[in-house]
Amino acid sequence: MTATASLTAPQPHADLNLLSDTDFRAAVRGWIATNYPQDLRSPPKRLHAAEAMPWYKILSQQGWLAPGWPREYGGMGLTPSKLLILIEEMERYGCARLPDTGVTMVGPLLIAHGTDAQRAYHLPKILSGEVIWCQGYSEPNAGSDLAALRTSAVREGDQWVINGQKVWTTLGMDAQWIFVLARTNPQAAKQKGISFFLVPMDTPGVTVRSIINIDLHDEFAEVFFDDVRIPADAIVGAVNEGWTIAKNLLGFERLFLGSPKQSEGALDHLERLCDHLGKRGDYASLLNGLRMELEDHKSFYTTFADKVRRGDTLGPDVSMLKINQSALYQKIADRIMDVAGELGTLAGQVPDAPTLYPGSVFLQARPTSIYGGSSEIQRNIVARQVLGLGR
Amino acid sequence: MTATASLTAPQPHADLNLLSDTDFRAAVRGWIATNYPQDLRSPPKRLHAAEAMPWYKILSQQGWLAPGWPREYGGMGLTPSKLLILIEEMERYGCARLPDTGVTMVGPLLIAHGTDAQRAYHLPKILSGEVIWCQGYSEPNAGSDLAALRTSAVREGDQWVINGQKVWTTLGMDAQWIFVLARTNPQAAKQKGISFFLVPMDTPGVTVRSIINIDLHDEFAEVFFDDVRIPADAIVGAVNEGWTIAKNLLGFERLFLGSPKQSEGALDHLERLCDHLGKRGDYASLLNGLRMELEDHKSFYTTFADKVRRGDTLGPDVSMLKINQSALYQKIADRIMDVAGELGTLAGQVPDAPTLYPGSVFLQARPTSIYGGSSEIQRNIVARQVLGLGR
Amino acid sequence: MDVVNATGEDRLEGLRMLVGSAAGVAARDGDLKAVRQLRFGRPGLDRGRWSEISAMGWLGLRLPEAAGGAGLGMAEYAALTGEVGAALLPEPFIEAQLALDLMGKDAPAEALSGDRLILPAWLDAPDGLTIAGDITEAEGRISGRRRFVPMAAAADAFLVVSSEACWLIDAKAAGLSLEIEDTVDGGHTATLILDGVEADRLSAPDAKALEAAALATASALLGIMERAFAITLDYLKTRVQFGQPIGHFQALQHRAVDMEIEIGLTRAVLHDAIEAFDAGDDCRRITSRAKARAADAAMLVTREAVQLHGAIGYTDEADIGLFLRRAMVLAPRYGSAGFHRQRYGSLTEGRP
Amino acid sequence: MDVVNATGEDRLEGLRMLVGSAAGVAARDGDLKAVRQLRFGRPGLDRGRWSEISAMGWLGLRLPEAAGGAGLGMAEYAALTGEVGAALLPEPFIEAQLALDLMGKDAPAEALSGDRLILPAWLDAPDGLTIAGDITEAEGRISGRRRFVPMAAAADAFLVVSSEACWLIDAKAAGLSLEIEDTVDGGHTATLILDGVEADRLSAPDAKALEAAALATASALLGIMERAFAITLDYLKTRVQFGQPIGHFQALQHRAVDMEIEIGLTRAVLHDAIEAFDAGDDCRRITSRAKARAADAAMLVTREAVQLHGAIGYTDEADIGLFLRRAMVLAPRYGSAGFHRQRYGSLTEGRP
Repeated sequence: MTATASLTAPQPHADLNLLSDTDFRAAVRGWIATNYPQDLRSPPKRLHAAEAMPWYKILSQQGWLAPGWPREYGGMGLTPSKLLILIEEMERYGCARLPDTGVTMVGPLLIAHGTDAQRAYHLPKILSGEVIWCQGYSEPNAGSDLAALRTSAVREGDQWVINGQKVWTTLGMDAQWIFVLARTNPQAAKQKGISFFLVPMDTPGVTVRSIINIDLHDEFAEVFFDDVRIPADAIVGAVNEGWTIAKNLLGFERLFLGSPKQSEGALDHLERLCDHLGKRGDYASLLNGLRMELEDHKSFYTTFADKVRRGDTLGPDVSMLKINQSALYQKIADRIMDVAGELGTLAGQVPDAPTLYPGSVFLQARPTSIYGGSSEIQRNIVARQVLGLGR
Repeated sequence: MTATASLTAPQPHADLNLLSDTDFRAAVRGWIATNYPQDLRSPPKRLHAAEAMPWYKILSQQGWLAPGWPREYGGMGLTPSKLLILIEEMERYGCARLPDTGVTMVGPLLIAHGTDAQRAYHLPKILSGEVIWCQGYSEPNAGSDLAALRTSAVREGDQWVINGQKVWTTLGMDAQWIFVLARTNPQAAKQKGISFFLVPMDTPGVTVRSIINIDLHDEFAEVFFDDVRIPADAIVGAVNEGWTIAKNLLGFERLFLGSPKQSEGALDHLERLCDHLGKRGDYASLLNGLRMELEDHKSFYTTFADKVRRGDTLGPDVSMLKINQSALYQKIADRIMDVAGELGTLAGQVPDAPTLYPGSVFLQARPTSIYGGSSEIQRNIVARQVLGLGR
Repeated sequence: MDVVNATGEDRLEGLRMLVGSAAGVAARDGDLKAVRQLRFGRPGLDRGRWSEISAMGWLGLRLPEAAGGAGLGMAEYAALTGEVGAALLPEPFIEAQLALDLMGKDAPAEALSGDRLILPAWLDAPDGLTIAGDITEAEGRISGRRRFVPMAAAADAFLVVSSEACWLIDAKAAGLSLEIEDTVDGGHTATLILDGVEADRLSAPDAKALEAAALATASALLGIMERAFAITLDYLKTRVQFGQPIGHFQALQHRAVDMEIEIGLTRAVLHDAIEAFDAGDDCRRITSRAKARAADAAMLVTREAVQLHGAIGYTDEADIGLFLRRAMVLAPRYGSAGFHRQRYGSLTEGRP
Repeated sequence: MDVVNATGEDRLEGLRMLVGSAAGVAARDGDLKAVRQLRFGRPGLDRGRWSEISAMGWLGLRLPEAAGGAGLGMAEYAALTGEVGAALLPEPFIEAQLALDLMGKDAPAEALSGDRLILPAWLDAPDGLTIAGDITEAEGRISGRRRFVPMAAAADAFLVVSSEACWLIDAKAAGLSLEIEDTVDGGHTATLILDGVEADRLSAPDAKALEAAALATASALLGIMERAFAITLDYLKTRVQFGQPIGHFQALQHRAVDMEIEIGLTRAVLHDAIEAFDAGDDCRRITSRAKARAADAAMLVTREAVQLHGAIGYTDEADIGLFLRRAMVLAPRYGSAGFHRQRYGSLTEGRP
């Protein structure tokens, strides 16, 4: 009998902070292996809400959907250290990413800045999977320059009237609610005068149009607001304070933008591709060099993860982690195309090796240097805020 | 009897434009092989004037010192096409670079903008080797920003009085004369109000201090001007028009900043180093990849050389040639250090292989991305003047 | 007139006219709606345009006049594939040309006229420029397999190639089956399974035809990157962020310059390779250099072009992604950069 | 107290104190005149400083307390070599330490006290971390050759190492000759020719001592790049061109960021490697990772540091070049990046 098997399976909603890190990891690993839907392992593309729902519900029933929320709000209340373990184990097993905007963004936002009524109404619906959220940040003319947004919200009586357009709304087609950054004071300086609103997607005047990405997947959407009227209490926090709230929304989640997971998956893909082509030996030196770079990136990641574990706040230097992750991921994806030959031209999987889809891996690696702040913007941030090279 | 040997050796001062390109190349190749001093072949560092003088004199006696000058001024008057052949053959044989500022810069300058008296006085002295020239362009606070120069020339009676400092004067220790860019109108905009002067180095107030470079060679000098008085006729061209003259001074010579010669030499060094280490096979793929890049660069070079051959003016796009040459040369030099192991740490030659000096090759490759306009400045030029991306 | 040996100026003038005439079919600035409409469909090309192409005499371009061709050289051929590449035409111009080159004087008139589209099937590995073996022939029927035949669903016939012979087979012949897969650019590629297919045996292939196809593909890749870069430059000049066109940011300017250098290098190498080809030299080394450089440069330039477009570049509705995806398909065709580097190395060994 | 197993906080506090105490001998911001004065001279180091170093107890750092050492771990050792690296001290601290590690309990007291400088001679190839063979021993005398012994002109004695044994020989012993070559940093390196040299045979070497030397060198390289980067940042903030500090130019900003990332990566890998070493694991793979990364990163950072200084960076009078030249010397020592990548690969084969 192994040490792992001797642990009792974790009970739903139990306080797992009481376990040691080692026991916690073993418990999590065992539970995932038992409960994760096998047909969802390492999906080639991001799952839509309907596809991911079985896993969403399983986590919900176990009380594991919101590992970072306090227990009083229905979360697991995990310490940062245990939260990282949970995420590592999920990544290791190939668990699909959920439509997680409600859990990672809306929940923490309402817990920190919402009213009691907002919390009472929204949090349970997120936890149950009844409501899927999406985000309304970017706009067509406010890409990297987020604060240049133009969507407006005007107070009329006891309502706010929203007009404008959002873009790059991840899984926007799947969501029932959206949170929206809108300009409430057009006279104020760029980052002032922005407020934060919660909007049901079925409000009259809201239109969604899906965007097909370069890998031909409808991962994103555009959302149009045409005289959309919402009640006065649909605002989160104070009027004109939305930018501050939005900026702080991503706390230690910024760590995950630099996670080695994507590079690891791509390198694994490259290795299997070399095996498939019978060329593992020919590419030994290439694979070894990339493996070392990946391991080095993991060491780099650990530096920042350790900060989170200690409960420290991540500084602007975490941007370096994302720059390096994007560069490495894309470098590996580029090498996949070099090695693949004609196999890299296929839109779908390789017929006689369906776990290989080199062209798709290559295309999926493209946006990583854009989303969450492009590598150029990240370098600007590091140059100014870490190195003090600002104008 | 080969075709080459059947040609009569070229007579001194003969008009070689009358030969076909093929015959010209053969004649030049034969003459160099017969006349070039063997101990000066492919020197590891730039030669000082005293070291290079034997070759200078041989060329002078043959009438080949100034291939680009018109025959009426004592040059060879070669067509651009033949001039390129001459240079190619000299590079191929490993002929050392001369202290050539007089030939490549001062001569053309005086021929275009000088007075008859200036031409009559200076040109013969350059051709005979009696006077070695150096240039006074850069200043400590006008590096990449050449037009920011501060050295001043003030008119007092029939004299100009020069004060200031020049730096990066190549072989400044070896020269008898210097040409100097100095500000003659401090009120004018940056590039206006600059004039061009000819100054004997033994004028009271001129001080020279050699600069040791990173490869520990005294290739450069600083030149200080402390109330240096020169006659009114020491100016070239009109007052305040020096910048225009200086800018046009480098015509098709800009081609040579992008010559594949340095990369070729470095790759040859790398190949010989691999042979010495018995690792030619291990590095076959590296060497092959670099060889292909070098051949590609030669094709690129040919594109621009063909323009010169046709008599066209080189545009700002020739900066791309220099960017690529610098990058390739430094890349090869970097690989030399990767391969060399402890041999790359030696300040001098490898004891049992004196034609190898990997550390020195690496260090000599460093400034190539700086002189003649840094790679950043060159990229700015291309972005603005070729791609139209200027502000 | 012997065009290949014409004097420089005459030939350049001819080239300019040829490229000018191409604009009617393959415009460098044409809109890409038609291209989009054909994506992921079958047969995936426009037979009307194919007729136009043949009517312009492009198909017999390199065949001697005696064989019904125009007797033009590699320079003219590559100039046209550059335009076809830039226009992102899905029609298999290079493949049809390759089939004609391989058949030479045996080429049927309906192929030259565009009425019969014959595609070559010569490869049985995911990479390379080596004609596959393993075709067995018995009583006028052939068996075997050929992979990666582009746009095979559109073919009226296939030219099956092995090192010893070529065979012409009808696309509807009994015993022939196709396994078709979509490619990322919206085209497709097929595996041909031949099981006792009735075939006309033709003479052995001239390997130089494949060199021509590789160079023609390099030129198509050059056309792709030139246009992708032009579109990107335009975007850099017009897209405003932080209060100014993004082309004012030095980091983006420098990346644009590096793209232009890659394009310039490709153009220069290709020029030298075409010259060597037309001079009749053994041009395998320089062909490898041209194809390797073009493949790598096209991937870099189109990748960067997408990146410089920011988020919009990652949507299917942005045209710029079409160029990346076509580059992905053409980069490995007739040998990937890696294959050609290796070939260059093995052809170089022992040379001074 | 068992330092290596002390709790995190106690150990960190100890490390901070150790680094603080190092500033007297090896200041991170010290001026480099003294370093320049010793360049290209013999013996090329400062015996006074060597005495100070030993007086601070650094030499016996890693030896057990029973053998007269301080019983500290790799973390402390690497912290000190980082400072020595940043200060560009020419004294062969790592080499002397390696000799002591190899001798262990046999280490003579004069070596620990700094009165006798013993340098190890273990290499006979231009690259690697493999102890050379080919030392023949007869009647207490040894013959053979060892290459690349740094700062050999300063040695009082050499520890000749082969895979089977170590031998201590006097630097003035009959039969020993040195062929000394200058190194680019102003130090030197020597080949030892041994022709029947009287020698004290000691026990066989523990190969882990070389792993420690490789990690210590990686840390020295980190110190070099940290300081070179700090100097460069300063320059970017103060040097004015085109009317503004050059650090305002985005292209230069981004290059500085890439340097900082390389430094961060090196620091992270080194941290993990040191932890593995002190935990007593087989740390050859991670040592290779640390040394390869440090060597490549130090070359990149110091190269870029010189480049970002513009023309002044290429003069010998600019201090920044000293860092590049020291990096050139330390990068291949105890195995180049290429060697360590190869070793990592061969140690990895067959692992899951």
